[in-house]
Order: sequence, then C-alpha cells, then structure tokens
Amino acid sequence: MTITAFPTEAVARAPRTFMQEVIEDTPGGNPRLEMCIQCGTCGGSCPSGPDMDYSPRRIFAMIEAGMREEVLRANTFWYCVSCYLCMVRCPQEVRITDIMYTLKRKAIREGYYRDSSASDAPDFSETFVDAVMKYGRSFELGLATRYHLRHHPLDAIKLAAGMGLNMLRRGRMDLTPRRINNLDQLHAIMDKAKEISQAERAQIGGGA
Amino acid sequence: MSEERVGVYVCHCGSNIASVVNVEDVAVWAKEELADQGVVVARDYKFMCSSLGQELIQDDIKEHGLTRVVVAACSPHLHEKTFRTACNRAGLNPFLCEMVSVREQVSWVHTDKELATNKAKAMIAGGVERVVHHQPLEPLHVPINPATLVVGGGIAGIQAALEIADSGFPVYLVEREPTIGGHMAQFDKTFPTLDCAACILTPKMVDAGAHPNITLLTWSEVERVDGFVGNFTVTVRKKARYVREDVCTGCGICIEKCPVKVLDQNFEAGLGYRKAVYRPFPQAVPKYPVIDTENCTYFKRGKCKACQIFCPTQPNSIDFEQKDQFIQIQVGNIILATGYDLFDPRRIPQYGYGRLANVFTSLEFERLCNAAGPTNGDIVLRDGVTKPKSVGIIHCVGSRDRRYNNYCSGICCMQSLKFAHLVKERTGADVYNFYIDMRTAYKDYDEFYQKVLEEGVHFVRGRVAEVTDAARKPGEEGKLIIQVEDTFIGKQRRIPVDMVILSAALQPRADANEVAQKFGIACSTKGWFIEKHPKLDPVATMTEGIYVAGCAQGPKDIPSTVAQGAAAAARVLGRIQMQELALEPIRASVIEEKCSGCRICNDMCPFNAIIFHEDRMVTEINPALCQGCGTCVAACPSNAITGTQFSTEQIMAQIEGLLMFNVEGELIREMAYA
Amino acid sequence: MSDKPKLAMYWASSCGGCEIATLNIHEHILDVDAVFDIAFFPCIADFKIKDVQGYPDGYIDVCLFNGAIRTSENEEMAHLLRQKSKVLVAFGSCAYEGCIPALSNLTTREATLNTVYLDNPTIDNPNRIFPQPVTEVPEGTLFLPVFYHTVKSLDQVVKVDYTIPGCPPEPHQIWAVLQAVVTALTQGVPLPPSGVVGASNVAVCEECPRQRNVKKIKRFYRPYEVVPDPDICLLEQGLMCLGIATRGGCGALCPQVGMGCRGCYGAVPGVEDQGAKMVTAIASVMDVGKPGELDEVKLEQEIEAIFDTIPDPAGTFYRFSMAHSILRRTRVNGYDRG
Amino acid sequence: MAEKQFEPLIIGFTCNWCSYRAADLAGMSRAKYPPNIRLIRLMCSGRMDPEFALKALRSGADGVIITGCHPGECHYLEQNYKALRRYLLLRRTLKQFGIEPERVRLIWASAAEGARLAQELTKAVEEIRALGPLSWHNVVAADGDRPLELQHLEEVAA
Amino acid sequence: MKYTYYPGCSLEKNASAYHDSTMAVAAPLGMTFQEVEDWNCCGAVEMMAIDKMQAYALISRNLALAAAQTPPGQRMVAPCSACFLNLSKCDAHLTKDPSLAAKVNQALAAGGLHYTPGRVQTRHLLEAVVKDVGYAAVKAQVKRPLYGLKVAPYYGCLIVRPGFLEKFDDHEYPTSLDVLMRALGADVVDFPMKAHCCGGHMTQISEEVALGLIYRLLKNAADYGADVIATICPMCQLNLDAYQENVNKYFGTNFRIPILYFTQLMGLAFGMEPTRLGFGKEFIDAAPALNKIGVEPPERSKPERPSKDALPMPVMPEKE
Repeated sequence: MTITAFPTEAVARAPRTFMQEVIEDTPGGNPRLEMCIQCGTCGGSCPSGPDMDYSPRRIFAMIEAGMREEVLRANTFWYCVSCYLCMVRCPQEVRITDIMYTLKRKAIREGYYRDSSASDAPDFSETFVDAVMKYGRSFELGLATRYHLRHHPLDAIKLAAGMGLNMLRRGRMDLTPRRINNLDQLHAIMDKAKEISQAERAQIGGGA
Repeated sequence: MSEERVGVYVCHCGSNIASVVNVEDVAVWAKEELADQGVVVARDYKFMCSSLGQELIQDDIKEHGLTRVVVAACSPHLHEKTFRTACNRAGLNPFLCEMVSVREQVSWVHTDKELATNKAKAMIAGGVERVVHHQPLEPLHVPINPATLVVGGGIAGIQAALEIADSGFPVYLVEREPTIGGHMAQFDKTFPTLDCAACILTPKMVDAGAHPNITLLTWSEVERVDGFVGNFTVTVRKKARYVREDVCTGCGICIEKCPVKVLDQNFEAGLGYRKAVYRPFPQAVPKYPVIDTENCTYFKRGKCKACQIFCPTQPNSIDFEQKDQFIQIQVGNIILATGYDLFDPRRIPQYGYGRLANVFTSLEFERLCNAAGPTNGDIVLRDGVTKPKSVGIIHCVGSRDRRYNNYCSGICCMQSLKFAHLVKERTGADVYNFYIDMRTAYKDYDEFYQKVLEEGVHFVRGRVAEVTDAARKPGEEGKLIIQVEDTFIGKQRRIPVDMVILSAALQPRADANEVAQKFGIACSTKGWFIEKHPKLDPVATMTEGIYVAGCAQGPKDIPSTVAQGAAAAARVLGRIQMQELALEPIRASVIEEKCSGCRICNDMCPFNAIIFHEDRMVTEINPALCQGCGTCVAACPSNAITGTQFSTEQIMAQIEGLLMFNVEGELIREMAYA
Repeated sequence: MSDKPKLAMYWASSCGGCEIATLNIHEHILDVDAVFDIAFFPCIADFKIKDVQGYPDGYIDVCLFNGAIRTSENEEMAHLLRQKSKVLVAFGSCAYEGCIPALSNLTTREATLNTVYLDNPTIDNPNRIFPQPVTEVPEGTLFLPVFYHTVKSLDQVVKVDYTIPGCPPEPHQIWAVLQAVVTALTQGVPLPPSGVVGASNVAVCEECPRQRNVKKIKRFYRPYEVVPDPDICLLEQGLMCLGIATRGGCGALCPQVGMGCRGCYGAVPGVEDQGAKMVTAIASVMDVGKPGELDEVKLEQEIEAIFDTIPDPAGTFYRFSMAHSILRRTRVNGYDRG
Repeated sequence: MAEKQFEPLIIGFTCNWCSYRAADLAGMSRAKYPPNIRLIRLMCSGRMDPEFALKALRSGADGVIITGCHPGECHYLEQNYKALRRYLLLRRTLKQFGIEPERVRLIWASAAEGARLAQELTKAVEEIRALGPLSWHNVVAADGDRPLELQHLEEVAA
Repeated sequence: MKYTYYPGCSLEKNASAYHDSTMAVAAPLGMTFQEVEDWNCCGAVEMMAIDKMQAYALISRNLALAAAQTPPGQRMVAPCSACFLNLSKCDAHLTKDPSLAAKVNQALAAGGLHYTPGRVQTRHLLEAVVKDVGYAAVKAQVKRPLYGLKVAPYYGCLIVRPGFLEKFDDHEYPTSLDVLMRALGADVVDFPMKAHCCGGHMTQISEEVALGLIYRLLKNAADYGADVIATICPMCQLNLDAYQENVNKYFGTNFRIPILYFTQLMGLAFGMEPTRLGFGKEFIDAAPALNKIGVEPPERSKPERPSKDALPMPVMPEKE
C-alpha cells in the first residue's frame, strides 16, 4: 500500500515571493509586512519622507506586487534615518525600520544600490564598517576623509578645512584610530559570522 | 459484549461523503466487526436526513428493538436535532442517538479514499463505544416570570423597554445616570437623514417615563443578580438623589439658585458647565434633579442649603438625609443595553488632544454644534468666538489600530461625513477628511457621501501621522498642521487648519468585565458582550434569559441599535408567551456519597451553579444554573461529579473506539497492554 | 497440623512495614494465632519455598501478599502463592499499586542499578561489579533473580481477590478485615465481593478535621518553608496535600499532624489515575489568569512560574500509584526527562 | 516503492462552540488536512480531563491535541483558562514520563478559523510524525525479561 | 548602585564632554561604573545594513564580554542612544529567536565566547538616573539651581523608540527629561519636536535632507524660547551643534542655541566646575546662555486668564 503524504514539502519548495523573502530575511520574528493596509502612517510620519523616491507605504505595495528591481533601486531605505517613528505609530505593528535594514542588505548584496539616487549611503556604511572591522572601534577622521574623498572630493577639502578642523581644534576628533586589544578574537568572530551568513544564503537563496 | 442493541446508519450525502468514503464497505464492516460492541443493524443510505432516511431508522428501532442509534453523516450542528427527533418519534429517548461527522471531518477534508474510509470506521467505532454509555435524558422545565429587566436607558434600552411594555408586560428600566437618553441625547443631528437627535429621541423618552408598564429606576445600578432564566432576583441600588421624587415638581428653581458651577464632564463632554444640583439637560426624564455631593457646598462644608431654602414644594423636596436604597425585583428575563465609552484620544499624544487647544473630540464637536450646547450651536474655536476657516477631520482615531482597538468602530466614517457637512453648512470653512478607507455601507449612507463630495469637502486618503503646532513654513504659523501621506499621490503633505476633530473610537464600557461577571455572561477580552451566535443568534447570550442590545455588544449606529433593542424585546416576548422553558439536559451533578467536600470545584463555575453545604460538607450543583460546560466534572479529583451526555465513561469509551485502528487501518486494540 | 485455616504472609519488593503494621494489631494477634495456622510467613517463622511448593493447590486459605513485583523472583512467588491460596490479598500500597518501589519506573533499570551499585557516594565498587542473573563459577552456575525494567503491581501478574491499601495499611483496618475473614471462615458467612477492603470509599478530605474554604492557591511551599495554620486546609495554605484525590480510611492521620497527605491509599474508587486527578484538581484552583487580565504570553509565564513551585510533579502526584497509573512508567530512550 | 513513512495517530479534543465549529468550517471550505487526526467533541475545553490525554496516549495515540476558544472568548466565560492551566501542568508531568511536549498541544481556534485550524492540525501531524511513533504498549512491555523458569528458583533454594 | 558601563566610540573623543560629565555626576548620585574591558563598536546604524549575522555578532561580543566580566543581575548602562538601542535590541532579538541566538553563539565560539540571551540588561543612562537614582535623589544634590535657564529637553529617537525591555517613556511625548530638568531648577519650555529625529547619519549621506531635519528642531526650540537644548545622545549633540552654522547658512537663520548633555546641566546644578564637565568643547558657545542662570527662582508668570467666552480645555492627567 502506498501512503500519500500530505504535500507540505511541495509547498515549502515553491520559490519564495519577494514578499516572503523580505519577511523571512528580517530578524527578530515576523515583521508583519503582509499586514500592511496602506494607510500611509509611515509615509506621513517619516522625517525624510519628502525626499524619498517612494514612501515606505508605496515600497510595501511594490514588494507585494513583486517589483523587486524597482524596490531595490529606490532610495527610500537609504534615506531611512532609523528613528522608529513609523514603527511605533503603525496601526498594524509592521516592523518597518527592521524591514528597511533588510532592503538595505539586499540592495548592497545585489548591487542595485548603485542605481539609487542615494548611492553614497551604502559606501558610507561600508566605510564605517571597514574601520570597525579593522580597529574594533569607529574612526571618525578616517571615515570622513576616506568617504568624502571618494564621493565629495570638494567637500572633503571643505570638511578638512571647516568642520574637521573645528572638531580637531575642540579636541573632539582623534588623529589616529583607537584599537581594541583582542582584535584577533573580533576577527575570528566576524569571519565566522560571515561564513554563517553565506551558508544561510546558499541554503535559502538570495537572502539575509 | 454490550447488552445494548445499536443501529449504525451511514449517509452518502449524495456523493458528498460517498465519493471519498466507501460507505457500503463501512456499513458492512460495522455490522460484522462491531457486533461485539452491540451493533445489530448497519445500513448505508443516500440521504439519511430525508424523510425516507429517517423512517428507515424509525422502522429499525421498532423492528429490531434498537436501544441506541449512531448516525454517521454531517456535523451534529446541522442534523443532530433531526435524528434525535426521529428517534423520539419511534419511542427512543432522543439522547440515545449519537452523530458522527464523516462529512465535515472526513470526506470534505481528506482525499485519500482508503485512509478516509479507515478514519470513518474508527470514528463510527468511537461513536458506538460511546453511545452504549448514553443515558436517557429529559429536558428541564422552568416557569418564566413575565417581568423583564432592561439595564441601560440609552436608545437601545428605551426601544426594548417600550416594545415589551406596549405588549402589556412589566419592565424595570435601570439607568445609572440621572436621566435616560444615553449618548444619543448628546448628539445634534443624526446621519444620514440629518434628523435632529433630540426631536426623535425625546418623545420616546417621555413615553418610557410615563408608561404604566415601565418602572423607571434612574440614578440606579444593578448590585447583584441571583437565580436563573425565568426566575432572576435582581438587587438594584437606587442611589440617593437628595431630591424627593414623590414631591418634586421638577420646577428647576433649586438649579437656578444653586451657587456652584461645575464643569460637566459627562453630558457636555467637558465643554460646558452645570450646577451642583442639576438635571443633565432640560428634557431629562425623569425631571427630578440630583445633587452632586462631591461639589455641593452643603455636603462639603455643611453650609448653603440654597436649594432647600428656595424649594417651593410642601413638604420640601430637598432631603439631605436621603440614603441609598436597595430594591429587590423579580424578573424572568434581562436585556443588557449598557452602551459604550468614547476612546480617550489623549492616549495618542501625536494628535495633540489636551495640549493643542483647537483639537476636539467627536463628542465635544457634537456639543459644539448642538443648539442646546454650550455655544448654542456656534461652531467656534476653543476661544469661544473665532469661526474656523479650515477644519480637518481625522477618522479612525483609536480604531483599526492594534495598539488601541484593532476593530473598525463602524460609525466614524458616517459621523465624520456628518461633521464635514455641518461645518460646511454653518461656517463655509474648508473641510478636509482624512481617512484610511471610506466605509459607507447600508441604506442611504453612500448617497450621503456623494452629497458631501458635492459640497466640496476635501478628502485625503491617508491616516494622519501627527497634528502639530511646530510650524516650518510661513503659512503654517499659528495653525494646526496636519501631517499625512496623501496615499493617492504618494507624497507627504502638511495641511494647516484652524480646527481638528478627532473621530474617536467607540470602546466597551470601562467596567464591562465586571458587569458581564455580575450577570454571568461572556465578554470578549476587549469588553464587548458576546452573543450566542454572531450571525444566527445575535441578541441572545450563552446565559439563558439574558440578552444584549446596542453598543454593549459591539460598535454600531443608531438604526442597528434600535433594531437590536427591538429584536431583544421580541426574543423576550417570545419567552414570556411560552410561560415555561425547556432546557437542554446537558448538566453536571454531584454524586453525594462520593463527594468528600474537598471544595476543589467550588470556584469552577462562573454561573454560580455550585453550592457548598457547610452542614453536610458536600457540594451540590443547581441544575437550572448549570450550563453544562463540564469544567467542574474535569476538576473533581474524586470523580464525584458527573456530566450528562459528556460523562467520563462516554469519553473514555469513545477514545477506545477511535483508537481501534491506526491510520492505515491495522487493529491496534490488541497491541495495547491490559 | 491442625485443621485450623491456613494463613500466609509474604513480602515481595517491600520495606517490611506491612508486617510491622500487621503485628501492630496488638493483642488481636493472639486471636489471629488462635484462629489460624501459619502456613508461610518468612518475617516471623522459618519456611522454605519448597515447603510451599509441597502444599496442595488452594491449601492456604488466606495469603496476605505485600510488596511490588520488581524481580523475577517476586513474580514467581506471586504465581506460586496464587496457585496455593484460596484467597490472595494484595496487602498494602506496594502490592496494590507499586508504591515507592515503583517510583523507579520514572527512570530506567540501568540508572537504578547504577545508583545502587556505582554512583552513591558511599559505594566502593572499583571493579564495577553488577549482580548478574547467571554466573558461572568453578563450583557450578549461580542464579540471581532478574531485575525488571518496570515495577508492577500484584494484580498485573496474577488475579487478586482483595486489596488492602495503605503504606502501610492502618492496623485497625487490618484487624477489621481479618475479623471479617475469621467470621466468614468460622461461621460460614460468605466473603464480601472482591475488591478493595479496609478503606473508605470517599477521599481523605471527608475524614480531615481541617476547615476548608473555596480554594484559590497562589503558589506552593515546601513543608520546611512555612508553619501551617493548625486549623485550615493545608492545600489552601500552599502545602501539597493529596487528600483530595486519595481514598480515605486512614483517618486523615498526616493532615492532622500538619503534613499533607502523601496519597498512600491510592485513587478514590472510580478513578483510574490518581496523578491525573491531582494535575487537574491542582491546576483548576491555581489563582492566576482571569479573562482580560494578561496577554497570552505573559499569562503562560505566570502560570509556569507558579508550577515551578511544584518540583517533581510526577513523583509527587504518582508517589504511590505509579505502577497502577495509566502510563505506568517513563519512556526508555524517550525525551530528556528534565 | 518508496519506504512507507510513519503515520502518526492523533486524538483531538474540541470545544463544541469554537474548535468543533472550526472543524465544521474547515470541512465546508474544503480545507485539507491529513486523516491522522480523530476528533472528540466536548462542550468546552474546560471539560478536558488530563486522564483523557493519558488514556489516548496509552491506547495507541502518538499525540493529543486540545483545542479551545481563544482566551477571553470562552462561551462559558473563562473555562479555557482552566484548560490552559491543566494543560501546562499536564505537559510538565508528561515530560517526566519521557513524552515530548510537542506530542500534547493546545491550539486556540475560534469558530471562524477553519482554515487556520486545518493548518495547525497539519503542522501538528508533521511535527509529531517527525518525533516518530510513541507506541506506549512497547514502552511498558519494554522489559524484555521474561520470568525465569521455576526450576532456577528451586536450585537457588536448594 | 553598581553598573556595567558601555561608553561607546563617541564618548572616547567626540563626546568626551558627555563621558566626563557622566563620571562627575555619578559619584554624588551613588552610581559606580565598571567599564566592559576591551569592548568594541556596536556597529551604530551601519552594520545592520551590511550583514545581519555580523551585526548581531558584533554587538553580542560586547554582551558576552559584559556577561563574563560582571556578576549576574548587574545592569549595563549606555549613555549613547544608538549603543543603547543596539545592545537592548540585540538581546531582545536573540531571546525571541533561538535559532538566531544559536548562530550568533556559533560565531562567538570562534572567539571563545558565549552569550546566554537575557543575561545582560541594558539601560540608557537617563533611564538609570530616572528609575534607579530617582528625581528626589537628584534634587537633593542640587546646590546651584539652574534658575531662569530655559531648557528644551531633547530626547531624540532611540531611547523612546521602539523600546525593547520595557517602555521607558512615551514614544511620542516623553516627559522624564522634562521632570529631571525641572528638578535641577531649570525652566523647561514646551518642545513639541522633542522626540523627532536629528537626522542621524543623514549629514553624511544627504546634507540637504539632514539640514532640513536639524532646522526643524532648532526652529521649534527657538520658537518656544529655549536658551539651551539638553541632549542625551552624542549623535544628536553632534548634529545639532556642529551643523548649526550650516543650518544658518542654508536657511538664512541665526540660531545660536548651545546643545548640552543633560549630565553637564546636572553637574552645573550640583555646583561643579564647568571644566570638569567638558564645557568648552561645544561648537556653539554655552557661556552666554549659562550667564542667564539666576540666583533666585524666577517669578512664575501667572497663566493667562482665559476670556469669559473661552471653552474649557480638556483636563490632562497630573504630571510628575
């Protein structure tokens, strides 16, 4: 006698929709993205909302519609200042800010951010993170000069002459980076974390 | 080997069951394999519920002397009554029939025919094992007292009381405020017809107040409820009014002379004042005023007595010595129409209510545009004089929001449209409505929306993010700025206005849980009273003899509220006409010889059916109060409580039967240890 | 031998307390001696198994069998005594429902043997020697009884006529039963129907003089943590008491002296599983969670926090009735028993 | 032919007012779930006696599901809270009997949640399937030690 | 009360005034700090944009170090709002999501570390002062009340939102810092934008957008007559302080509002020397504003009597 299994596995193997992908790759439990009722509380609350290509609300509608590329090319999440106003106001308790981070990761990983009008933002994040990886602490001068030299060379000079100098003068900026003692340990941890990330992505495809 | 003679009937339900379950095979199997369990007849039939199908059972009962019947067909919620009645016709006690749901639980939810057939067999085995433990039961009969208690004197309660009273039966109408009328008395106009609320409500209030069959108990609250359907004893606290109703003529001189002005948080929604001796509004029913002891100078300092001094009646109507009275009334049925509370928008600080002067709640606005209200109907800003040039109306304040109330309050869209119309009509101001979805179902509602659109009211689809006085641009200075994403254009907008109206949610009464407990009815976590069935029994509750009407059951508008009040009254009248009521005999009872008096069960019953006899140290269950849930049966560590129709023996036997087979249909009974 | 009726008393897996309780009927023991011939009673007289084997079937009129079935020897003796006795009495909680020995059903045979022969701090067993059922020595083969995985009650291996519950049974109850037997034997009165004798049919609470109220229990205390009020129900004071789910007949001895009932008389008649009844009763009266008070997660946490004050619920609720419970034992190689 | 997969057998206890109706609704909306579950109707989850669960597990069930109305929505006001407490204490006790907590579950389902109930039941079947058979009769009979022949005892005695 | 102390990168140099003033006021309030040895950057808001696992691992290293170095139950304090958010959010997410916790611990194990979720509970410095020390104890230390100084209390975002452990203050209209400033004798002005965003890292990404955000705050504080803005976060301080000149240039305004850490104002009120409190490092000189501090409490201006026509205002719940 053959037993017909209940086809749960078949369901599990179906390709993930963009919506599912975003939901599953957002840490900290279900971000409730599917619960969005398009009320616009997020877009209305967002301090940088007026400067976004699409309001967060619209981004969610586009995710639902599977407009993957358009979403990942948007500047919306790069203009997110992580103030969490939308998140505490959302009547459906969608974890909007956390979803913005997920979109940032995807946009960087898949290279779409270069098409965004906020294409500098990921570089800023990366430059910042590079310093942290290298020294274990952030390094403002290095960050400012390296990032600005790459993106706003003129600003960099202005910065060096203006704000940077003022910061240095007021004793508010280090000339050399500070390092933590056990850098080897940090590197080992971060390498392993990266490895886990990659394994995770390989397993589910396209995620995290 | 069972001594009972069991008949098993397997329904094809056309092809609904037969297409998945091999019904013929099941019937043959039952006859052969369940003979030890007592099965003497097993048949399959196209439609068991048809009159021919029923006759089949009836004939078998007579011919084969069946003592138990198992019908494997659809859900018992559909046809249990049908088959019980059929058994009864053939002289078999209806409770000796058991249904097995092989349609809803087998053929409609499973696809593999073999496994489905196995499951159907196992379920029938469970039914057969169970049914032999059934007992013949007789319904309980209780007489119905023709008097009715209506709690809450809003429009729902008034309507219900009048319907019953007009039919010639006595009604007690209890209201905790000094007057009946409820929220509706505070409103100005009613949507969609724009009738004046007072014009249509006050005649009904007067009718209720003067009706020979209605005993009005205002300024009163229900203290406790004893008894059960048909025979409730209700204790009502009649709070001291300090005004003698037997002599007061309602002339109002005391109110005129009272020197104390008090902010009226209730009727005037904090927007107007009343005196320390007051009547909420001139048309109040009854007309007698009441003294507010918290603010009365005499009660605070022992001096003043202006009201008493100027009272023209003989003897004097003012009686400072009056005490709360407790009145016991006997009623057969109870209607709860306790209404709603308004959501407090101070809980959403970003809308600025309480901080920004010109943000108003919907109830404040009702008073503002009411001709009898504090501004005589002038729509003005908080300064009392300036007419607004622009007004924003925010929908869904505290509704459709998981952080506050996740339901739709139902009335706010129409109410906001009404406000928009009134503002437009009386001030000509620019009006903006901010909404998530426009909900204008029901008769003439959407037409009203059309009309308001025609009037040039602006509609912005977007839930308002915040209302602020923090101006950024010159045009915003001194205004209230409504920040919102206009979701149709996908951009953030900042719209400066002079006045903001918050369409606040309807919420359950703050003390709804206590009230529900007092009356022994179910209440959702939120605090709405739960009806017996959301669609098919919307005004009855799980507790026999108690009905709900109006917003106490859930947010609703005036037409629905009135309809529910009338519906509840109709249900009560039906009961009164029956004079006697038969109750389902699913009940728990204590076997006194087994009861050790441990009192574990004593706190199990929310219907207060469990009584402990201190003298004999045993527990007893009042069968008229028992609702048959079986919680005490499961709690008793001595198995001294049994539940009819769901006894431990019945369930244990059913478990045995269900586990006759494994999923593949192999016998497992013999594998189990002794 | 005289023609007096023959009495036997045997101990299987037990502590010997039942024998002491039997002797505790004081001067009535003389009546017993006057009425009966002792046919087998290893505790007080020297008998050999072969003596019993030599008896004709049904030779013993009454056999009081105490102790649980823990080893193959226990089971052999149960079969033997059943064969030789007219009336076989499961005497005391061990024979009736496993009692303390059956608590080891919550663990495995290996774990029990390890504890006894290896892990106890007072044990010195460097060669890790365990008793073996069969051992070859130069002189021949030695046999030891087999140690079972699961402790059973007497009625799970042979048919039992009567059961006297209790750990141990109360002497006045023992004497009452013996008296009834004596009357039956001497005056030809028929014996009562088989079943539990020497006990009440109602739970211990009925005999307990403590004052009882509606129960709302906030948490449980271990006996050393509080001094209980002498007049109020112990359970209501948060002290675990199995009296609610335990057959009476003892006179509520333990609760009277401030110790919660341990449950030794077993379940109340009509109840299959004493432990399950404790679970349902205790959980029913915990004072936590009214509608609308707590959200679901928090509610569960609060309930769990209260149940944390009941360490070892299975060991507490099934202290005496494990072998006779519905599940009887824990799963070997089952889920981690935390 | 593929290797026969283990088919767990599960007894579900339902409340007459919510979960039994949810099962009706699952049927009416043809929501599929595996045939491994057999339901018993109680008036309320408050009727759920832990003995029922033990009985089912002993008599061949691999799992037990208790269902009731969501907290706060009990048709008998608050009896599901008692069901919850009994369930949690039962689960603790069963843990000591080596029974995985996943085998005995509590699911809240309102009368409107037919599809969800079907989903939850499916999930329960799959998770209990993953745990493997319980076969309590084997657990109790796991001795493997038959009583020795009487003669061995005789020799010892001699 | 003893705390585990996680200063965060900013407090080392850029916000050293915050660190210095925190240390200065801690002693009289009975707070002692044990700094996490060899802590690393929390990743600010950047790490999460790059790699989820690395972001959690980076934060968790700090939690693991803190757990190893300090006794159980000892709370961690972070003066920086971003650090506070990251530390508490990470702990909350690890607690909620055991599979995430398992992966993070796999990464930590590569460095010989382990962290049990829930072990280290983090509070923001303000929360510790308000909840553990209490307003009364702060008030008791005041020797030179800040009479007449109009303070706009600025909370920013991350201390009040989204709130992981327990809600510390209202998401939208917090009041704890208001009450604290009043305890110091300061005159607290209404500041509707007190929990709106300072722009965060937006200054680096789109200065235009950032200046707009900063402008809103400065304008709102100025509209309500604030002499100084009290902050609780180094990022907020930096944005409002260092970019104030740029705002003035861009919008043609002339704001000169010093941005001070609440600990600096506490120190002043406690009668400490300004140099000990890191004054002088601010871009907008605080001296003119501080000169306004009077010796006498200013006379309370009587609330304007509403006109007889005016409708009553809704009653607000009692504050403090």
